[in-house]
Amino acid sequence: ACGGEEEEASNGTDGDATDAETSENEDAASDTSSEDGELEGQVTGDGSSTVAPIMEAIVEEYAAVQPEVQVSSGVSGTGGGFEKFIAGETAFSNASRPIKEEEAAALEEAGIEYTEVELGFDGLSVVVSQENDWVDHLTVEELKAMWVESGEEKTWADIREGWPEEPIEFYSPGTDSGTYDYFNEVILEEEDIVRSATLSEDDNVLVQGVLGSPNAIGYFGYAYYLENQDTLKVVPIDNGEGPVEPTNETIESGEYAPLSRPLFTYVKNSSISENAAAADFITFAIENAGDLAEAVGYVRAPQELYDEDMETIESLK
Amino acid sequence: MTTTVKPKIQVPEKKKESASRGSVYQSNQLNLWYDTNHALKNIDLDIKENEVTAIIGPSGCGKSTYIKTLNRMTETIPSVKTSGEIIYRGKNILEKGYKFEELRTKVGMVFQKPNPFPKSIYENIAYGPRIHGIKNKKILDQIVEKSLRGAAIWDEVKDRLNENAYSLSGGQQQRICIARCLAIEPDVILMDEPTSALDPISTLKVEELVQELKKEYSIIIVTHNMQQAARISDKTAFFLNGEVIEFDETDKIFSNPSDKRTEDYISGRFG
Amino acid sequence: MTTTVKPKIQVPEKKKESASRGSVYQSNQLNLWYDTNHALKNIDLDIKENEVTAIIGPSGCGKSTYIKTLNRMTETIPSVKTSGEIIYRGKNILEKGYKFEELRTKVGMVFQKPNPFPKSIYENIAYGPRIHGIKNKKILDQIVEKSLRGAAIWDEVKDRLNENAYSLSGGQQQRICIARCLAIEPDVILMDEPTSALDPISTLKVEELVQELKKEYSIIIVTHNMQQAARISDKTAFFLNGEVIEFDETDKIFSNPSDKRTEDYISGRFG
Amino acid sequence: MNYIDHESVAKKTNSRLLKNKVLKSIFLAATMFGLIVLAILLYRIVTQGSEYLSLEFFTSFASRIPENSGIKAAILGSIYLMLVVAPISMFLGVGTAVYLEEYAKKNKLTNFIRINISNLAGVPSVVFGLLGLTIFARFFGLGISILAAGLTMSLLILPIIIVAAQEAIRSVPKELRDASYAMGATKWQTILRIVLPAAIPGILTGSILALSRAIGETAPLVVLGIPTILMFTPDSILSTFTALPMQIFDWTKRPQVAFHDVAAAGIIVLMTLLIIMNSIAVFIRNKYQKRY
Amino acid sequence: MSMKEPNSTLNVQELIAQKSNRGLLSFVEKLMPKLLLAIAIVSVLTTLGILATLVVETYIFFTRVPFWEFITGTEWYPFANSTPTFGVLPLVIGTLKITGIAVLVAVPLGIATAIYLSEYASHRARKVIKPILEVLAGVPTIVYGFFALTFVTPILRSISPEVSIFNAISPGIVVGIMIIPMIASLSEDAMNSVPNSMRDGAYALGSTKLEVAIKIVLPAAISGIVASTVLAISRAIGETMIVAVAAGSTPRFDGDLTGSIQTMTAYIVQVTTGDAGYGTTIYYSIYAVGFTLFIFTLIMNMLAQYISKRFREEY
Ligand SMILES: Nc1ncnc2c1ncn2[C@@H]1O[C@H](COP(=O)(O)OP(=O)(O)OP(=O)(O)O)[C@@H](O)[C@H]1O
Ligand SMILES: Nc1ncnc2c1ncn2[C@@H]1O[C@H](COP(=O)(O)OP(=O)(O)OP(=O)(O)O)[C@@H](O)[C@H]1O
Ligand SMILES: [Mg+2]
Ligand SMILES: [Mg+2]
Ligand SMILES: O=P([O-])([O-])[O-]
Repeated sequence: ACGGEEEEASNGTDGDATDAETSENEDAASDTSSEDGELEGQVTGDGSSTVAPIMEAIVEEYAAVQPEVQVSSGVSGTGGGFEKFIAGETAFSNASRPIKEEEAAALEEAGIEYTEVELGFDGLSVVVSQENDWVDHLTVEELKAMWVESGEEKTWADIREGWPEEPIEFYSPGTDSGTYDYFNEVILEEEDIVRSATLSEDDNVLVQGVLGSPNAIGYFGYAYYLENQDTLKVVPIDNGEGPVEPTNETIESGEYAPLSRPLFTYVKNSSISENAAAADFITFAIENAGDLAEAVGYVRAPQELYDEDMETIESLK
Repeated sequence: MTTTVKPKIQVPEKKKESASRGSVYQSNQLNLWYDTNHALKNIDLDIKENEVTAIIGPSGCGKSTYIKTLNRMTETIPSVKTSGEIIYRGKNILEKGYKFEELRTKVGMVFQKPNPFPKSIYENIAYGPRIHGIKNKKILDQIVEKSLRGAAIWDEVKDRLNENAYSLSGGQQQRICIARCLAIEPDVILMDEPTSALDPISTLKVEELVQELKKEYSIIIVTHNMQQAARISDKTAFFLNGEVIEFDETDKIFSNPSDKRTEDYISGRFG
Repeated sequence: MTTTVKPKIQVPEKKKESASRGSVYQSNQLNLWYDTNHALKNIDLDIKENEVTAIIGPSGCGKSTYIKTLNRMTETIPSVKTSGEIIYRGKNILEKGYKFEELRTKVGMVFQKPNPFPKSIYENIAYGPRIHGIKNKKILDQIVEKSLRGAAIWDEVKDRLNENAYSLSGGQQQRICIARCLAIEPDVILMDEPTSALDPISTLKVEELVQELKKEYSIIIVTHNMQQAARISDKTAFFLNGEVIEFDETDKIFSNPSDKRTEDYISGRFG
Repeated sequence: MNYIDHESVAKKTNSRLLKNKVLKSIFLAATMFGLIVLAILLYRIVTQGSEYLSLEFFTSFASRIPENSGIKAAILGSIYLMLVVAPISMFLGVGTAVYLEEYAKKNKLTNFIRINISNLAGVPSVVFGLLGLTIFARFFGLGISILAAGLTMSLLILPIIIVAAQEAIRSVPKELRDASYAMGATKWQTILRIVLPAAIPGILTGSILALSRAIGETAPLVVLGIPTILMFTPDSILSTFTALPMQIFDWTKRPQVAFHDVAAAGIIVLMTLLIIMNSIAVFIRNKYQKRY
Repeated sequence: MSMKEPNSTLNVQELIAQKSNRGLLSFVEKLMPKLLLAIAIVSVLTTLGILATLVVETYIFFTRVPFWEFITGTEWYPFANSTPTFGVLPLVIGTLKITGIAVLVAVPLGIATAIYLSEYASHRARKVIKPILEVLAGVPTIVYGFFALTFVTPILRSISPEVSIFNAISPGIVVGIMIIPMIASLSEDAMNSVPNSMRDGAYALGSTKLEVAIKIVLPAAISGIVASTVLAISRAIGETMIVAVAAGSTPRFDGDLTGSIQTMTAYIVQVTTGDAGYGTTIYYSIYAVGFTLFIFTLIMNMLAQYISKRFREEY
């Protein structure tokens, strides 16, 4: 019940939330504590490392509002998160891709009903080292040619004539990550990724790897690129309509295709109805996701999506 | 290439009233083996109350083994087997089911190397009473004082009862160990070379103490120092290779031994 | 309560030609400290070639310390300080810069406890020659045989040269250690109680060996066994509290010592 | 016939002495290598992390902003973890050591237990992580809690504590036991009142060193999957938590370089804890070394 | 001074007779060994727990992946969309690369350190150096991993551009540094226990310190030294965080040391920090890899025990 009152109040603030996180923080803080007093409880989540920066920001801000609610979130990747979600160990599961059919089926079998909540958008960024002076853009076909296992070692010259005959070094997020899944779906189209690729859940491994060699190429979430834009070079992607670089605008508008994708957290319905703390936290998350996504380097989703999610959550309480 | 030694060991005059005294320990046909090593062979000894009985003999002859059997400390060595009997106050302590913990509260023991516990002096003395269930602080205080007085060390330590016993000299430590024995008011005190690790002056003090204690307790003392046996004991048993060669009044043993081997030993011909 | 001991130690007849022999070692006003412990005090000794010199004295009097100084084995103990000189073959070995590794190839040493290396018998003997650069297998074979013969153990071990030296008995091990010494053809052999860990029969063998070796080598032997000193040595030095009390022909020392303390010691009154 | 030419021996001595000198310097250099690496490691970490080391670092939770990041949850988590690990591992370790040293007969079971302990000591910590995840977190349903992690860590350091306690118990002189038995004390009384008190310094030293290993262990926590995004301190042993090494691991994984400096600050704290624990252990060891 | 004054209120033996509760005491006395045995069994249960954990899930793994493919396959590619391959050899090779480099670093340095400490160093130097080495041994491996990635790797890369950011050499060296104290301290113990009389025997023949150290002490202590080395190798095989942070995650079946590799431990970390899809073959594969790792270290530990027992020198 308390969540309901809060929702109206926060909806009011949502519109005029500023970009600066500090003032946003103050707004949120005054909102909840004045109306609801202190909530208590535990909320456990896990999942995507792409979503982790947003979720970390949400948890951090939420702790300032409701210090007695113990929210924790692991970073096991989208797939790993869903495993725990299916096992009933978590109340929300962050995902950098929509839930898969098998996962949905497993949840149904486990009797867990869930709601998909939008947190923001990500532009999956393909990057090379700044020492790489030959790549200006890549077409989707070239990307696929590069990343699909062919049984032979690939050099840059194999991709486009005139590029050096140096073997390409690949860095990719781990296969259980939503990022990989997404890339797999839109670029690899279910073919095998090159075997020489370094697969890691550790995004820093990828950043360091690409930084380390002019012949390296990698991809990961937009936020990680932004963090390292001084040292990395992002590769514009040509989907038939000319090369497009990932920016806030191109991602939100969908112009950066096909690598622009939504980020979610999946929420267990029973947690919302039974755990006031969980309901409150998720409400807070929806209210603040847009701002915090931008604050940590992602792109906010259109407001209608947030509003829809909020309605669904409200109806569950 | 030959050495000729002719010792004379003087035995001080002692009152002899042994015959009139009761027995504390009687070993009958006592045998003991460490695995296959036959360390005690058919020992027959009758040890009287309120006397000092000395056990002498060369190294390895079984002196320590014998004295340890008297309070069943040999129990701690798994390989030990015994036969025969040791009658203490009318009961055979070697019998199965005999509670040796109880026996040991009546038979105190002092070891070759002073071995106080690494605790305070007070706690050392109070240890015995405590493990036997005495917790009353006042009673413990009394016991501690009385025992330390009994071991003639009260004056030296009364102001430092809370100090660690290892801060004392070796001779003092040994008297603490004697006091620790006295705290449970035993009936018999067994001593295994109690002065062999001590300097001459401490030795003297312990010897005097033994003379004093004998008024109240029966004392059995192992010593490799024949002069000491002569000085302080009423009876002496001479062990050799696990056998009792001779057991008699101390002055008889030292002045006129009946066995040639005893004579050889006390005249220093071997050992 | 008093023991009276009057020993008689018989000294076998020996040829006396000492005066005509050259010196191997002369210590002049030698002092040695372990930290603050003044272990050797103004030692003046003149040790002659091809003689057996025995050093006797009670425990802790500095016998081992002295003999170790002679090949600078005290070097291994960091706290040692010395003053005075030890002249070996005309040179002061205590001088700074004197290469004691070289000295030690000329001065062999045998220790109280047999200490063969945990290697084969052959390798034990060959160790010395090897480190001094002899690699030729034939020569080594010859050295090993000669040394083992010299130590009167060749016949006992010739068929088992590749066995570990620790498979031998204590007495044999000690003779292996002597052979190991001989392998570097030393000039002097120092022996620190070489038989004290051995049984009587092995002791006898080693003593005989010493008598034999003396023809070729100068031998300095520490012993706590006065009979042994009397039996095998030509000269005897009596140490007490780090001082040389008396140094003379062995038969003189044992029959007619000039110092009261020597007499007391050899008659067993202390020590 | 003379085989040894003492003159040539003398000549060769110089080169042998030189060889000795040269190798001595090499051995010394090798010894210094370890010390120098340690110095570099500490120096780098201190210079890298000191900027973030402030009081707030201890009183704030982790944050997405490096400047606001702190180790409140991590350090309290680590402390709670140790509060679980210390009693469990010491109880099990000392109990096992007492059994092996005082009661165990020489039989196959005893021998098996001994061999098993030394093998257990060599099992990689990541495998203990799998044990914890499968048995404690999932099978016993403890989840990702302090208790689950604490049990895992306890078993991980159990062999170290057993061995240390065995040594401490073994070094209690037999004379003390004999004295106690001679007073009529039973075996258990003797163990409880004489042996264990006398062995306590050794047991403590070993246990502290073992705990200092546990406090820095990361792999089992990673395998258990303890969370790093959390803004609260645990309130029971069934709470989820994060720990110092896990937090450090998380920071080193971040793409922002500033977080590496935060990680270094965390490492300074962890290393300080370790050095304090080691010093306490060394202090106890030196203080009580020879008492009997 | 008399102990049994007639008017004394104190009769300890009587008090003891009243107080003693022999029944309870003997009950405790009988109970304790059983209780303690139960505690001692915990360590056995731990091993059984580890075995059970590994065996059960490994068994399931082998119902999906042929055993033969697992132990002889040279391709470890569990993440393939079409045909995942589970040949463990690339991970084993990765582990061996790290272990090999670590041994190359640690054995000479560790033994040299041991020789210095036991044969050359003064008592005081030893007293200072040993605790410092203990600190080195206690540095958490995550710290070493961080050190490898941010210090050693950049140095290597400045020396040779061949070296990529993730490689076998840097973590190999750092694992080596981590195990130096272990080898040094255990070897030093072994050398220390060589009796001084042996050294004296050699010195008396004119040996230099070096000759004593190399020709007498080292051979006499060899079993302890070898055992310590084997134990250290076992540690290197099981080391996790250093390789997880600095070695990369490319399972490869070749001899290259400069590129990214993956070890058995790093694979387990990789999967548990994300890819542990409960019930998937990948999930079970971490247990199979863990089991392999367990067997490797078990063999090494048994070997170390065997060596130190079997080849103990007699002196
Ligand atoms: N714990 C033991 N286990 C096996 N044998 C033992 C044990 N204690 C003593 N012995 C053997 O029993 C024999 C008698 O030993 P005991 O200690 O009684 O001699 P002792 O007369 O006290 O000698 P000492 O004067 O040296 O103390 C010896 O042969 C000894 O080796
Ligand atoms: N390594 C050492 N460090 C310090 N002091 C020593 C050392 N070795 C001997 N001492 C001291 O030097 C003195 C002489 O000892 P030394 O070993 O030379 O006596 P000894 O005559 O050989 O006695 P023993 O007959 O017992 O072998 C003794 O006081 C001894 O304590
Ligand atoms: Mg005895
Ligand atoms: Mg000596
Ligand atoms: O961690 P992911 O977002 O790549 O699943």
